[in-house]
This record gives sequence, C-alpha cells and structure tokens, in this order.
Amino acid sequence: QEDIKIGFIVKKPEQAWFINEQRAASEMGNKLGFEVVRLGGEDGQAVLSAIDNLYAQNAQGFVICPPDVRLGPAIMHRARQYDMKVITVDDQFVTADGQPIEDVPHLGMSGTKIGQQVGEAIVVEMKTRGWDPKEVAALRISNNELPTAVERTDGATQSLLAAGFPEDHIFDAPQQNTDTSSAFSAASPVLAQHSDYKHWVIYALNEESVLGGVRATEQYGLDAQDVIGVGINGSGAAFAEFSREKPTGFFGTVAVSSTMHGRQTAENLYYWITEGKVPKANTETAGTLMTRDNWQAVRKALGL
Amino acid sequence: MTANRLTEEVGMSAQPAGQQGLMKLLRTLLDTSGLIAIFVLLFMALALLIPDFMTGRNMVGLLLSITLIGSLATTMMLVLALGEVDLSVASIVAFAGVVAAVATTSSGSVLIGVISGILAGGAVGAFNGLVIAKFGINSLIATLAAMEFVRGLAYITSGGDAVMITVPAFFELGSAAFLGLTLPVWTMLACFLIFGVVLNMTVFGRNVLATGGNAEAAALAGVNVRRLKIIVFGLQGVVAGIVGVLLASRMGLGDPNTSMGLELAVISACVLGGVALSGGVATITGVVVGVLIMGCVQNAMGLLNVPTFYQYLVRGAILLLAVMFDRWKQTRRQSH
Amino acid sequence: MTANRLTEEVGMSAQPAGQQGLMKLLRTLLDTSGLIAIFVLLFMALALLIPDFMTGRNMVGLLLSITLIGSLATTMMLVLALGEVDLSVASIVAFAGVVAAVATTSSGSVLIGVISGILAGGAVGAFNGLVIAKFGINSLIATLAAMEFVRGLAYITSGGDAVMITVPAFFELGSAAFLGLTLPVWTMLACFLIFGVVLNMTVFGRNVLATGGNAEAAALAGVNVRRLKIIVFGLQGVVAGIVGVLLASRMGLGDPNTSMGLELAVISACVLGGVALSGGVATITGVVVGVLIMGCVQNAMGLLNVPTFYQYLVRGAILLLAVMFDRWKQTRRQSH
Amino acid sequence: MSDPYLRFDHISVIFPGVRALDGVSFAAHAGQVHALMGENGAGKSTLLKVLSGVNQPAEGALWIDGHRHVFSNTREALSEGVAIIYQELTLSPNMSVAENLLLGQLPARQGLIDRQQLRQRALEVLNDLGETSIDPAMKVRDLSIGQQQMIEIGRALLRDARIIAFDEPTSSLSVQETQQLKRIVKRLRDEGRVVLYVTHRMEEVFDLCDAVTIFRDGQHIRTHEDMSELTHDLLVSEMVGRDIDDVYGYRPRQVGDIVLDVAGIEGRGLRSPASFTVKRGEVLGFFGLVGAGRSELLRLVCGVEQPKAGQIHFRNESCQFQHPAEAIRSGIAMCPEDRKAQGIFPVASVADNLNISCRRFFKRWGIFRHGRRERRNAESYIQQLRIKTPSAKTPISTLSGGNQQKVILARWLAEEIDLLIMDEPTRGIDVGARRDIYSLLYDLAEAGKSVVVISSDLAEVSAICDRIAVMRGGELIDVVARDAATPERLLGLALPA
Ligand SMILES: Nc1ncnc2c1ncn2[C@@H]1O[C@H](COP(=O)(O)OP(=O)(O)OP(=O)(O)O)[C@@H](O)[C@H]1O
Ligand SMILES: Nc1ncnc2c1ncn2[C@@H]1O[C@H](COP(=O)(O)OP(=O)(O)OP(=O)(O)O)[C@@H](O)[C@H]1O
Ligand SMILES: O[C@@H]1[C@@H](O)[C@@H](O)CO[C@H]1O
Ligand SMILES: [Mg+2]
Ligand SMILES: [Mg+2]
Repeated sequence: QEDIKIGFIVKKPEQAWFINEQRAASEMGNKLGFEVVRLGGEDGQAVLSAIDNLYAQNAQGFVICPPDVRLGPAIMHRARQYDMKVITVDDQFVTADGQPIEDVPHLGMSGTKIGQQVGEAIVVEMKTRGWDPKEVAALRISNNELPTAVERTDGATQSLLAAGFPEDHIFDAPQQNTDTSSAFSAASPVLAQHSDYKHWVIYALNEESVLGGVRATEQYGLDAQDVIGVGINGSGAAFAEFSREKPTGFFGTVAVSSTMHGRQTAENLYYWITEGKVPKANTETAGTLMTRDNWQAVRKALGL
Repeated sequence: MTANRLTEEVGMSAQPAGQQGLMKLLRTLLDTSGLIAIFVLLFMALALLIPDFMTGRNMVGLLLSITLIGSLATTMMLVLALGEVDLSVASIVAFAGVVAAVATTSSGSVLIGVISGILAGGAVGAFNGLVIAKFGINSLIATLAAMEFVRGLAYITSGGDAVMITVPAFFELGSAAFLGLTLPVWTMLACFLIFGVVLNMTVFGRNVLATGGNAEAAALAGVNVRRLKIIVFGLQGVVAGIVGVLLASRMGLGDPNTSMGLELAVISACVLGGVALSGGVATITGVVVGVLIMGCVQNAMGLLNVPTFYQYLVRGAILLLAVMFDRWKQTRRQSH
Repeated sequence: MTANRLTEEVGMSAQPAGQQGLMKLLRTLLDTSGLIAIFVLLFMALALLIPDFMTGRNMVGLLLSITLIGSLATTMMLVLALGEVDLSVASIVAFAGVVAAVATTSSGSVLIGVISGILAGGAVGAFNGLVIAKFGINSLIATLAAMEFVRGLAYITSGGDAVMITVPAFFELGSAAFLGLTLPVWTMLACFLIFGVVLNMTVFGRNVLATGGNAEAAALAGVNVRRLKIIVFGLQGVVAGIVGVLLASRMGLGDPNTSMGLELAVISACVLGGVALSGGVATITGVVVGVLIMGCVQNAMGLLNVPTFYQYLVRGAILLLAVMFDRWKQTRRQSH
Repeated sequence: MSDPYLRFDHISVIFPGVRALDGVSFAAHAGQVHALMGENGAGKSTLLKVLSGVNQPAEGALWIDGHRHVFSNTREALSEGVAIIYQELTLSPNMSVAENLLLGQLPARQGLIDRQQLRQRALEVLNDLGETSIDPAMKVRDLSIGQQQMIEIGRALLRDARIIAFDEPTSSLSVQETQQLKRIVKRLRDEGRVVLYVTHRMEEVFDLCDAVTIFRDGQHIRTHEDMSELTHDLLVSEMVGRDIDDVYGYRPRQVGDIVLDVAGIEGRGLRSPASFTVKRGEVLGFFGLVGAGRSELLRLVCGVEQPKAGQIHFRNESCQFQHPAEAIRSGIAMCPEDRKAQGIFPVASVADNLNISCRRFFKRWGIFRHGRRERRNAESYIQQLRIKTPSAKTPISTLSGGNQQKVILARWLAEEIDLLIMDEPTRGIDVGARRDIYSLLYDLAEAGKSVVVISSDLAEVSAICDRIAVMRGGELIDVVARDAATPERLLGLALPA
C-alpha cells in the first residue's frame, strides 16, 4: 500500500480559524498515519495552482474551503482530471443556479443558520435586559464583497425581524476589510448619526468586526450595559474580550469548532481513499453560544 | 475664468461688504493653494448638505478615524520628499501591535509593552533605511519585501490569532482623553506639528527636500545622504510603531491581520496633498488637507449611506479629480 | 574576488575538460547576468533537493501557475520602462472577467463575451493612458484611482457575487490544450515573444526606453510621448483584459474579488528582473527570469509544505536577497 | 617660488575599459590661476573629481599643504577646504536660491534654520556675483541656465575654500556674466587661494591664467609656468597633437531662396513680435546675452511650444507645429541647449542616443529597427567627430561632457532635414572637434540645407555665420550681414541700451 497524502486547502491561511482547522487535520494525519499538505487558496488561480501542486506530489485527494463557493465546477473539473477525491469544509460548492452541489461531500455550517443563531442570541439577551424595542438600534457591520459575510449578516437580520425588531432601526456600516479597525471606522459615522437611540445591538461576519463596533460605542460614551455585540467563530479576539476585568458591550459569540471540522474532514477523506467509504453528503454542524460566563468551558469542549 | 470674473463683478457691485470679503478670500485661496480651497468648499458643502456632519460627536469620530492615516502620513511625507517610498507601514503597524500585546501580557507591564512595540517598529524602519541607503536598493522593492517579511513576523509572533491583552491599563492608553480628545488624536496632532516643523524649519528637513530634489547635488554639497535616509526610514518605523501600539490598545488586541492596504491610503493622502512622488516637493499643510479630504469623504459616505460598491467609485473619482484639479491650477498659474 | 580566482585556477589545473567548461560557463553567466545565474542555481538546487520538482506534471503546473504574473509582466515591463507604473492591473483582470462572464451569459455567445472582456480591459488601459499623458497626472496616483474605481465597477457589474458562466464553450477556452500546454500558457509565451520583440527590435520599443530615460529629450527628438503613453497603457489594459477573460474561463466564473494584490506581485517580478522603476532600463530575459524565480519559489514552498507564515518570510527574503545580489554584481562589475 | 600648496602625485583612475588618468603628477600654487586644458575626454573632470572625493584613484595621492590625502567622499574634501564647481549643474530645482547656495551648510540655531541669516548671506553672495536681479527666495528652476551656473559658483564662494576648481564655468555664461566671473576669479587669486580652471576657450587662458597644464588621453603632457613663452598655436598643438590654423575655417557659398519665413511671432519669453527669414544654404546666427529669448523664439518655430500669434511659412507652406515630431517630419529639427536635461538618455547606449531620431529612415517593414545600419551609423559618427568612447554600446552617461555633446550633435547631423536649429552647439567642445563640427555645418549648407546657430560665443557667431540676428531682452533687435558683423557692433546691439 502506497503512502497516503492529502491536501488541505483553505481560503485564508492566515486566519486563526483556518490555522486551527489545518492543525487539527495534521494531528489526525499523525494519528492515522497519513500526510497532510497545508496550502492556501486565496482566489481561483491560487486554488488551481494548489491542486496542481498536490498532483505533483501524488496526493490522492484534498479537503477545501473555497474562496468562492461558485468555483465548485472548476475545482471539480481539475480534481476529476487528476482523479482526486474532494471534500468541502465550511463553505459548500454551489451550481450556477445557487443550489448546493450534492455529489461533493460537505461538512460545515450554513452561513445563514449561524447568522440566525447570532440574531436569536441577541433577541434573548435583549429580553433579559428588558429593553424597550423602540429605544434599540441595530448596527449591522456588513461586507458586501464577501458572499459568506452577506449570508451571515442576512441570517442575523432575519432572526431579528422575525422577533419583531423594527426594520427601520437597522443601520448598515459597510467595512472595507474584515478587521477591527475597519469596522471601527465604518461604525463611527453611523453612531454619530443616530445619537437618539439608547441601546445598540451589533453583529457582523466575525468577532473582530463586532469588536470594532463595540469599541466605537465606547468611544461615544455608551455604557457596556447598553450594548449587545455578538460575534461568530470563537477565536483569540473573543477570548481576549472575555478575559477583561469588566464586562464590555461584547456580549458573546457563536463559536464553532474549527478543530472538529479539520479533524473530521481529514479523517473522512482518509477512509474514503483507503477503504472507499464515501462520507455523508452533507454534515451540518451548529454553533454554540459562548459568553463571558461559559467561555472557558465551551472553548474546552470544542477543542479551540 | 470667465465665470470667476463674473462672480467677482457681481460681488463688487451688489453684495454687502462681508460677503464680498469672503468671495475675495475664496478666490485668493483658490488661486494660491488649490487644494485648501477644494477642502474648504468640500467641508462647507458637507456641513450644509448633511445634517449630522457638523455635530460634535461626528467631528470627534471623524478625527479619530483619520488618526492612523494622519499620523503615518507625516513621516511618509518625509519619505516621499526624499524621493523614496515605504510600502511596509501597514505591516509595521500590525507587527508593533502584536509585539506590544505579547510583551504586555507576558511581562505584565504596560511600559515594557509599549516600548517593545515602538522599538519593533523603529527597528524595522531602520533596517529598511539601512538596506536602501547602504546597498542602494530601490525603496519600493526593499519595502515591498519588508511588507511581506514583517507581516510574516506578525503572524509568527501572534500564532496567527489576535493576541489578547490582559493588563487593563493597556486599554486605557488608547482611550485616555485630554480636553475631549483621546491620545491617538493628540498623537496625530503632535505628528503634524513636529514633522511640519522638521520639514520647514530645520536643517534636517531642508536637507531631506534637497536630497529628494537632486540626490547627487546634495551629496556633492556635503549632505550625508545615507544617514539622512536611515533616519527618515527609522522615523517612519517609529511612528508606525506608535500607531500600531495605540491601535492595539484602542482595540484591546494585537491583530496580525489589521490595516491591510493602509500603505496605499497613506501614500494617496500625501500625493493628494501635493507631495511629489519624484521627491523634493512637500508641505505639511498639503498633507493635512489631503488626509482631511480623504477622511471627510469617507465619513460623509458613511453618513449618506452610500452603497459599498459605489464607495469604490467615489473614492477613485475623488482622488483623480482632486489631483487633476491641482494640476490644472498649476498650469493655470504658470500661464499667467 | 580572490575566491573566484581560486576556483578558476583549480578549474584550470585539476578538473576534466567537461566540468571545466561548465565552471567557466557558470562564471561568465554570473559575471554577465547575475540574475540568470541566480535562477539557474536555484533551479538546479530545487531539482536536486525536491524529489517531485522536476517531474513533468509539476513543470506543467508550475508553468500554469505563473501565467497571470507572466503575461501581465510583459506589458508592465513596457509601463515601467516608460518610467510609469500601473497599479490597476489586478482590478482590470477582475473587471474584464466579470464583463466577459456577464456578456457571455446574457448573449449566449462566447465570442461576444471574450471580445467584451478584452475591450473592457483595453478601454480602462486607454483611459489610464489618456489621463496620464494628456493631463500629466502621476501614473501611480492615476492608476491607484483606477484600481479603486474599476474594482468598484467589477462589483457593480457582478452585483458583488461571482458571475457563473453557463455557456460550456466558454469554460473550454481556458483548458483548450495544444502540444500539452493550455491556452493561458500559450498566451504567456506569446506575450514574452511579442513584447520581447517590441522592446528590442522595434522603433516603438526603443522610443519607450528613451522616453523612460528622459521624457523631455525624447519629445525634443521627435517622439510623440503622449501617444506613446496612451498606447503602452492601452496595451497593458488589453493584456490584462485577455488575462482576465482566460482566468474567468478557467474558473468558470467572473469573480469581482479575484487577484487582489496581483499588481504588486507583477511589479516585483519585473523589478526582480532588473527593470528600473525610474524608467529607461528593461530586458525581456530579465523579466522572464524574474517571473520564473518567483514562480519556482512559490511552487517549491508548496511542495515542501512550508507553513503559511514562513512563506511570507521566504518571499520577502528572496525578493530582497535577489535584488541585493544583483546590485552587488553591478557594483562589482563597475569596479573592475 | 614657494612650495606648491596642492600637488597631484601619480594619480591614476581606471573605469571599465578606460584609463581616465594615467599617473598624473603636477603642482599648483597658492595665488595662482592654473588652467587645465585638453581634448574632450582627456581626463580633466576626472582629475577634479579625485580632488573632490567623488572618484577614488586606483593609485597615487593628493598633497595639500604638505599633507597627503586620498578623499573617500565629498564631505572629507569639503572639510579640507576644497570646493568644486562641476561641469554639470548640481542644484535642487524646487528649492529656493538661498537654500541652494547654502546647501550643506545651512545656518541654524539649535537645529532650526536661521532664516534671516540665510537670506542675508545669500544676498551678499548674489551681490558679489553681480546677480542683483535674483531674489534669494526664488525657486532655482525658474532661473536661466546661466543664472543657475552663477548659483553654483556662489555656492563654492560661500565655502570660503582654500582650493577652488571651476570645470568649464563659462560654457553657459553670457558675455556679461563671464566678465563678472573673471573679476571673481582674479579676486580669489589675489586672496591667495589655489584656483584650478578648466576651459576650452583659448582667450580665457591668456586673459586669466598664470599657469597651464595640458592633458592628452589621461596623461600629463606639460605644465607651463611661464605664460610669456606660451603661444596659441603651441597650446593647440600640445592639446590635440596636430596643428589647427583657423578653427572656424569659414567657407563662403551661394545662398538661395527663402526657406523659412517667420512673421510677427509672439509667445512666452518674447517681449514683442519677432520676424526673420532663413535662406537655402545659409548659416544664420542668433546672438544675445543669456536670457535674451533666443531659445524661446526658436522653440516656437519648431513646435516645442506654441506661438500665441504670428505666421510661420516653411518652404512656402504655412505651418503650425503642435509637437516637435511634426516639425521633424516636415524637415525642421532643433538640437537643445541643455544637454543633461533635454539631450541625453543617460542609461542608454551611445548608439541609441545617436539613432533615436534618424532610425526612422532605415527602419524595416515600417516598425522594425535595422540593427546593422544603426551600428554602422553610430560608428561612422564616432569616427568623424572623434567621439571618445570604448564602444558604441557604452552608456552615454560614462562619457565626458564634451563627448556627450558630440553624440547629441551627431544625432541631429544624421538627420536628413532641411533646417537644422542648433542651440549652443559647441558648448564644452574642444578646439579640434569644433573645427570638425563647423566643417560639417558648412557641408550641410553646401548641400542646400539651412542651419540656424544660437550661440553666446561672440567669436564663434561672427566667424561662422552668413548673417547674425541679435536679440535683447526678448526682442529681436536687428539682423546683421556677415561683413558688417564686427564683435563691437554685435555686442553693442546685444547689451542693454
Ligand atoms: N563614470 C565613468 N564611467 C566610465 N568612464 C568614465 C566615467 N567618467 C569618466 N569616464 C571616462 O573617463 C575619460 C575622461 O573623462 P573626463 O570627464 O575626465 O574628461 P574631460 O577631460 O573632462 O572631458 P570634457 O572636456 O569633454 O569634459 C573619458 O574617456 C570618459 O569616458
Ligand atoms: N523655466 C523658466 N521659467 C520662467 N522663465 C524662464 C524660464 N526659462 C527661461 N525663462 C525666461 O525666459 C527668457 C528667455 O530665457 P533663455 O535663457 O532661454 O534665453 P536665451 O536667449 O535663449 O538664452 P540662452 O540660450 O543663452 O540661455 C528669460 O527672460 C528667462 O528668464
Ligand atoms: O470566512 C469564514 C471564516 O472566517 C470562518 O468563520 C469559517 O467560515 C468561513 O466562511
Ligand atoms: Mg569634463
Ligand atoms: Mg536659451
């Protein structure tokens, strides 16, 4: 039996999320005795080069989080040419009409659903704090250039609206990047413009961006008690915030186990290659709400 | 021009003295320094047309939002005046922030954290200067290499994830306020002042401009061009370090992914402010106005809720139009 | 130098004729064209040390991976030789791809799609050239504005999401193969050939170099500098358009987010290949070697499973070292 | 005589392919104006650059006041009291006159510039230079070349150096400014400094200098300490290694019909409308002081700038050139005055510099250049004009100033055009080569072409031209026929009334 080698291609290799994912995959490889080649694929060209590179190394398949879900056909075309097996992680391929490509096994969370979880968490906390909906505004830090970001913020918006949140209290703050300072800059004018609201809720595609919004509210003298920010991922940015002395407007984050994603997909691919065991077509994972009170426990449970 | 003359005549005959004075002031402004005029007009237009623009909290927010670009633009001005360019600033900001976060957390001392961050920035800057001055490497390529390298260092230092800061005093640094303005704003104002003075009133500053205008001439006249370059890049590094530390403290974390693409925004602001990329020409008022124009436009787009995709168009167009207007002013003045 | 002389003597006395010839070849190579020597050494080292490197499949993949940078570098070479720079190429690539995708999908005709994409690229390029040549705007700032503006256009045209291409023939364009190489590779090779000939063997190419060396002198010597600039930027736009269309066809979609930061990689490759940013100096062999070095390094890092963060360090270091080595060669040659 | 203050001791400088100086030894005394003479490329500038620390000798050393020195940079030389006015302008164009004058030694208190003192010292030296019309706050780029040259000189004066070297200072100065310079040089000598003076103008040597050192091909030929035993002919033959009786060698010829008719032209730099004609086979001179507007006027004619009013007829056709390219295609070309800024492509080869314009006559299939013809063309001019270069492929920036000028001239001599305008063509060119160039100009005229020469060299313009137009303060004053063009008459017309 020849050596098993698989690739793990991710769209943003610098992000904590993907670092965890790739590391977990390598650990699984060590355990089961196969090699994992970790590669970055920031755009279509880079992904195809990464696949070529894997082919040159005689890899038998790869796990991928694509930079764009519509790249599915092109990626699959190349993989079939090289006779490689493919599993998607986090983001699922779609066809031209926006339907998921069913014959590529997938493991991940739907952006919309995770967004909805964010929205639900906000709604619950608003009730707990007993806010009057008339006095609450929502700061939606958006990033229209990134389809997954749109899915997530749209999901959260849906939940808010479903819970009766007034649509004209939701304000967009389009950020130019996905980091804290760009979210801060985007949030500032929006907060300046709507000084008449007493409470704010904040959501965005990830924790860093929500944090930027929270920092902006602090800048305008809003009390931590008047702000509910909920992020997504469960990374260092959130841990940093939770470990501060006093609670801030960053209420919580919907954490997903990147470790589990990495470990599971690598394992599935390995058994598919070695034993021909085709993985489940679509495994949906869910997020766990992580707050100041439970973050260490959740972190441990998810292996982050 | 005809339009201008018309305005003037109308002003002379029909309007009260106060307005006439204003008109005249505007015209002189437009004639002597096109860019300041653009800015004044822009600012007045925004103040009139956008209700929330002139509010106190928006002004505070506006000021805060330009602190990064503003502070960095002052030393970038020196770098450009020297006829060089520095693409590594954004990476230095990220790296210095990460270093400060790690050092603070591991030592427990804010002072050590702040100093390490600034030193890290200064070290990268001085290294850039050394490579450029000593080996004669083109600065665009040297700092492009540094941009990659230092971003890599930031990732490695942080392990890729934002570094949490557990010492509360560190956060207070970025939000410490004096006379209603926070430390980052004061830092930016200090940079404007210091580097304005440096450029115009010191031998060092004049030597920078002379070297940018004609490096050979400066060297022949006995200016130590090498040392000058090392110092200027070093200063740029130090300022980027300070900016990085303040950013980390404001955001409460050292984020290795932060400020991507900031270098181009900083360079744009300078060029918008009339700094010549070929070296030898720079003014601090120009740079301040360049920074303000960019900040105001971005802020106004936020207030007006301009759709994201159209913001790209507006930013591109403003940049081009402002520079074109400035050129047009110059040729007009020459042909007088 | 002493070391070199030693090698030579040893070569002369003790080694067999074949090896002696090789040694001599290497030394001349090193002396005349430092960069080619670096590349040859690098390539040999990679071939020896990395088992999968020299395989046919890897070579094909390597070639394909440099098609974007390689094709764009040829016209960027002309732009830089002219003493200008173009930061908008990456945006043009994205825009042309989106336009091609939209046009193909809405018209159902691949030909219309391809032509619209290339025209879109050419139009942006010509516009850049016009602004730069006619209004005398600095090219860095003009193309920076275009970079924002055109990226905005790409988002608006596509609605922010990648546009999928439903016509299968379009998809095949990018993978059509001839003699084992696909269309993008052939396009790159054609660009190398065409623009190499243009630069060296045509009056146009010499005029580009002359203008880059001293624009005023060129104008006085009867070169129509304006027209030249418009043509060169137009060509850059057309090539970026072609690249964008081919990329879209390979990916099966027009992605407005694609190729961010590609402009800097392209410029790096050129500068690595000895093109002077100040204009007037460029060779096609240099550019080809620059592109190959960057491609090989990236490819090898993939094969060696170098962790992402260290890839930043390696890229930065390689860039710096290669340029430093080249400088060192030049000064050495001069002091002989 | 006292011990020499400055001594060059077996100095050799080697560039790739060239031995620019070969064991040069000679001495210069305090209170002496010491001329350095030799053909273009003989090594004069290189010697001065050794003195100023720009170039390092491969062997040999300098002795200054009994101490041995080898300067490794300019700062060392400056601190030892050496100041040099270089052959090429070295100013920072966007900075003020005052800052340029005091660059490297800006007056300061605790690092802050002392503006008052800056202005004061600048005014003093401007006054000293006789350039009272220049304000210290003006930008250098707004000055004429002659004025810029004076700023260079002022900078050296401000150094209060013991050794001052001038590298062809008068090549871009007007008659007036030259007088001013001579006065300054004499004063420096009387103050007991060592003055080294490089020039190609014979009359200056006899007028101004106390000793002459002659170079040829990087070698020291001879130093004359006694000027009374030196004659013009001896000097020339020692310099170029052959005898030249009359440098100008005017050849009379028949002139034809009017080729160019300029009527009432107005534009930037001109105070009143100007009109003149050029005939077939004629050499027309333009004389005036620096800033008289000669360059401006002819730039309007050949499309570099556009006239505001007036008509230009060329070969009886009305023309309005928008660009030099159009003028060249119609048969008018202009060789610019500022070699460094408007002439050379510094990184390009001699051949490329030479063929830039004329290659269109032998391009192939409309776009491809004809490599072999270009090489042959370059080599033939290198030979004809005795251009000193290792090969046609050498970058032009490594050539000596005079040899660069020859390449630029060759660029235009190789043009097959009907009207050639040359702005200060022989600036910095040695006697021998000047003779060759004049003879080529006569050849052109004899072949039925026309030549316009703008020149500040009174002797030259009155000796080689058929008619001479004189300009003053932006006005065309008069056009004088050759026979009537005595130096006194021309100067009288050119000087402010
Ligand atoms: N940087 C350089 N690189 C190579 N060769 C050089 C360099 N500088 C000067 N040379 C060569 O050295 C020789 C002497 O040049 P130099 O400039 O000293 O002549 P010169 O006597 O001043 O002539 P001119 O009267 O034309 O100014 C020339 O052959 C020139 O080509
Ligand atoms: N760059 C400039 N900006 C403003 N004025 C200028 C500039 N260059 C020249 N002038 C002015 O234009 C007029 C003509 O200058 P110019 O020196 O070209 O005359 P010229 O007769 O050709 O002299 P020469 O050829 O001897 O230098 C002068 O009044 C001069 O001051
Ligand atoms: O971009 C996100 C990333 O930040 C992580 O949350 C996983 O899902 C991807 O789509
Ligand atoms: Mg000389
Ligand atoms: Mg002139």
